[in-house]
Amino acid sequence: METMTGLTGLFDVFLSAGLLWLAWQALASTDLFRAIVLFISFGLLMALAWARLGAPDIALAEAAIGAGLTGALLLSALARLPRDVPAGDAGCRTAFVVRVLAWLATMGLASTLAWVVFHLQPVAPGPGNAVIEQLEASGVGNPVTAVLLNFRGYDTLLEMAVLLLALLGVWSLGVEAEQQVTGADPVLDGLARLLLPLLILVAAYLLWVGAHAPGGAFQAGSVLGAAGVLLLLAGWRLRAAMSSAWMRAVLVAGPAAFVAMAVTTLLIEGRLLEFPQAQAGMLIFVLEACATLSIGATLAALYLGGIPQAEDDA
Amino acid sequence: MLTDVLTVVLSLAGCAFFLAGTLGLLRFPDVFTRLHALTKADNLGLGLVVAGLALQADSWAIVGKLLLIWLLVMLAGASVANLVSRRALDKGLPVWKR
Amino acid sequence: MDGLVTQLPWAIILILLPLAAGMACFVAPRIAGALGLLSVVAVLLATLGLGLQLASAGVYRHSIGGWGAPLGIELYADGLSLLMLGITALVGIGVSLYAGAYFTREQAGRFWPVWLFLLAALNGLFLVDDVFNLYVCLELIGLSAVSLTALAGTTAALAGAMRYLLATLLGSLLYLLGVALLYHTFGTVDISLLAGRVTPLPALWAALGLMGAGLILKTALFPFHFWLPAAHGSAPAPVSAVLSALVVKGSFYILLRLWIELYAPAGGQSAGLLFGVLGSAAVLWGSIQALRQARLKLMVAYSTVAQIGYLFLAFPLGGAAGYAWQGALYLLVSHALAKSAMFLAAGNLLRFGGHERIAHLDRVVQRLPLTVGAFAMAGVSIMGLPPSGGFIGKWLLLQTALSQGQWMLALVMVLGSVLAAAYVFRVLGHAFTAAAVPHDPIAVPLRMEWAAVLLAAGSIVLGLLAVPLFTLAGIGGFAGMGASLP
Amino acid sequence: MTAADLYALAGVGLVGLGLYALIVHAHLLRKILAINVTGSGIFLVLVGLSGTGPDAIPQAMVITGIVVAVSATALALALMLRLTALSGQAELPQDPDDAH
Repeated sequence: METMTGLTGLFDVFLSAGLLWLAWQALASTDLFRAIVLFISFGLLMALAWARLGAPDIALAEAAIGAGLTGALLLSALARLPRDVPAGDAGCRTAFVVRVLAWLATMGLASTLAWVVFHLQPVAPGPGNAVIEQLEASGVGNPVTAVLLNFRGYDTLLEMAVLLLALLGVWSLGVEAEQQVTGADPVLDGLARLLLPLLILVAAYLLWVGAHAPGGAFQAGSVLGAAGVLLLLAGWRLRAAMSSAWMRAVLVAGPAAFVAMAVTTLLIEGRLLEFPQAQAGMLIFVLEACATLSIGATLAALYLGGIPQAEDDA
Repeated sequence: MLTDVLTVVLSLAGCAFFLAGTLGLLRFPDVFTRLHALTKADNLGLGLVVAGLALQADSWAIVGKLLLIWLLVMLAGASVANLVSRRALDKGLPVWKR
Repeated sequence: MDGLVTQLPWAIILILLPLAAGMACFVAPRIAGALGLLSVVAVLLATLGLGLQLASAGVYRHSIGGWGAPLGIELYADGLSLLMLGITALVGIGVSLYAGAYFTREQAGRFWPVWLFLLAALNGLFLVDDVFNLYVCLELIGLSAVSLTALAGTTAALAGAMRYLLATLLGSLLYLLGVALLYHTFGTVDISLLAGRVTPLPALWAALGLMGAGLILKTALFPFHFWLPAAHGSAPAPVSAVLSALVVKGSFYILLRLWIELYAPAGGQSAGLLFGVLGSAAVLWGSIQALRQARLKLMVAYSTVAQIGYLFLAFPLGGAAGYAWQGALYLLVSHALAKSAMFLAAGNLLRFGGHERIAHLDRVVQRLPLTVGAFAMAGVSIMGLPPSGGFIGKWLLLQTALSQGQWMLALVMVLGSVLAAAYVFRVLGHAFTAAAVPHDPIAVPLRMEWAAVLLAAGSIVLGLLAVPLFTLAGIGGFAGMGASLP
Repeated sequence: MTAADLYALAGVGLVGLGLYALIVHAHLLRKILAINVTGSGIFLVLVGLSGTGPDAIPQAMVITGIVVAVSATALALALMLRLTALSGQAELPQDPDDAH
């Protein structure tokens, strides 16, 4: 990226400043609801920053997961916090000395880091060129998808395990998912019915397009997850479906497909996750399709927050 | 050239509506008037920006996508405005009277 | 047959098998107990297979996807990996035996998938040569450890788990920031490649400083131990055993690798002194706190803080001649066995008496002789008395300190042992005397007693295995491990 | 200075802000927000330092990081809710040993 000039340079300066300002406002706000809303706006600005940095894949992931689903999780957690729990007054109860020391320590760290980052001189070039050179052999045309699913697919295998593990952790608290108390709102219900097919279509599109353009399993999965959240919000009785053994199978489909693919490639090619070049594109697509389903289901289940129980009155 | 000028004009007009909507959000006295300012202005503002951008599009597919974005935002805006106002009425939030 | 054993990709089995088993346990909770135990046994066998493989063919390397570093990720196993994998499998067996009887049916359905994921993540951590993949492993370990802690369900356990989660997330983030600086300075995240490229640059020191800070937070080195006692002291007993024996050692292992492969070769030294000071403080503070605790499991948890301190005493000694690294690793391994035995024994006492107040242990030695025996044997290793594994480790460290004229460090080591003796005997003393308030004992399954005994006996037997163990750990020549012993 | 450098520096600033907030705030929801802000800052550093043109490897790492972050956030929020339900406050006990 060349040196900043003109209007875009000004835009970058405003955007960076805006990021810092929003983060500070979100963290310093005395009202928790306000803090979360500001944090969501912060996430959206982050998505804009990713677009400016030439990283549209991250921009999509950030908008869908970082701002959207994290925001939904935060708001739903806030709604479930008992009313009588004190909101805390943005750190004012922390002793003044502690705050001063913390401020000095973190600002010292940040200044040192800023100096290091500013003076960073690469000793050796990264493997960025190798990604482009080997792109042909990876089976997909989008470099980021190639790294995520092929060159560093093993990271993604473990990452799928992390996502499933978060759900296992939430369920290990032994809390049952709450009964839906509010009656379904007709407008929300209508919106859900209208958007559901569209969201599924968008997810399928993102999954498909990820092979050669920005998109992929994580973006598609988070759109599916958002569809799940919307249905839960609209009061659809998903909990019975989510408590079934089928649901568990869908939840593990992504990581299980990765493990199965790892074993298969090991048996056939002799190496973990080494795809035969001719079939690489197809195999990666199968992996991504399974991952998309799992990610969507897991994110929706995380939003539900507790262990889904079969409905008593169903 | 003419399309470029049109794009700038339409986008600027859109921005003006956004600005008006934001001002309304900040300055209007109660939930309902704020919603009024926000949804009306944003829908039209976004529509103008989308129209401006559509003039720059290379293909009809992109124009279609832009239109879809506009429609979806209007749909979401209208629904959410409805939800917010219904909740505000349920909670008995005061309606502003002159 | 011999060819088959040395040909099979044991390292990969060690990662994928527990992962797959964990998912199977999640889908079919009914068979979780049997399946889980079976797969932990399989992990032990695979570790043996890897040992044979390394012994016959030397270090193991596997380019995932066939790309090779820096584009792809490499698996790497040497003697040090083997040592860590071996101790993980052994403690894993003990804990799994115990857990089979400890948890209710409902709890077991939640325990096994997470525990198997944790096992897979630990194995993955010991086997990968890539600092970014290590970050993902660290997150997997952190989240599973927190989930297991929360399994106890009490307010104390949830508060402990929450504090632990915040600490472990902060540690991972600091580590990740270091990884970012390393990648952009040296153009790779592969440890072997980095080792060939490091030069003393501000960015290197900043990166290693951040990663080191994150890792000592996760290892709970004084004064970053603030989260450990609450989490380890309130988790279910088998979980406390895993946390103290294995989880804190995972981050220590990365720290050791980075030190030997990147920090020391680039000419770094000053952090050794810092680690020495913090380690000494940990030994003294942890031991004194352990002595002051009224609750048994908190005492054992503070003892972990102290024993972690010992591991860090090797850093100021490791640069010069001596056996500091060997001593630290021997301590690490014997502490893993002894501490898991101690937590399991503490769990038995808690189950038996319904409480864990040290002062009110009511002549348990007559009712639970095996458990008290296990506690005593583990105590011998923690104190560092011969012929235990703890003795060999402390002796090597002490000898190195004395030969280098580091009197202060030597004094700290001896003081730590004396204090350890004090807190272990305090428990044993109460176990032999009648309590003021007698109670109705609850039966403890024999399996839970034997699990503790096996692990404790292992920590003693280790004292007799020094030569073969160091030969194995020396494969690949990590930090001159293969050198003959004094 | 390039635009990427600017975003990397903004990332460093976010790390500072997040760490400060993590230390001084007592409310767990704020601590969780602080962790997320710190994470975003680190992601910006990771991508912003790719000097010459976009590099797919750090971008893929950030996507991994975002998924890990949402997983950790979900677990943290669930723990917070459970702890609050039991103890009546959304804060950690001041002294770790108070919990016993």
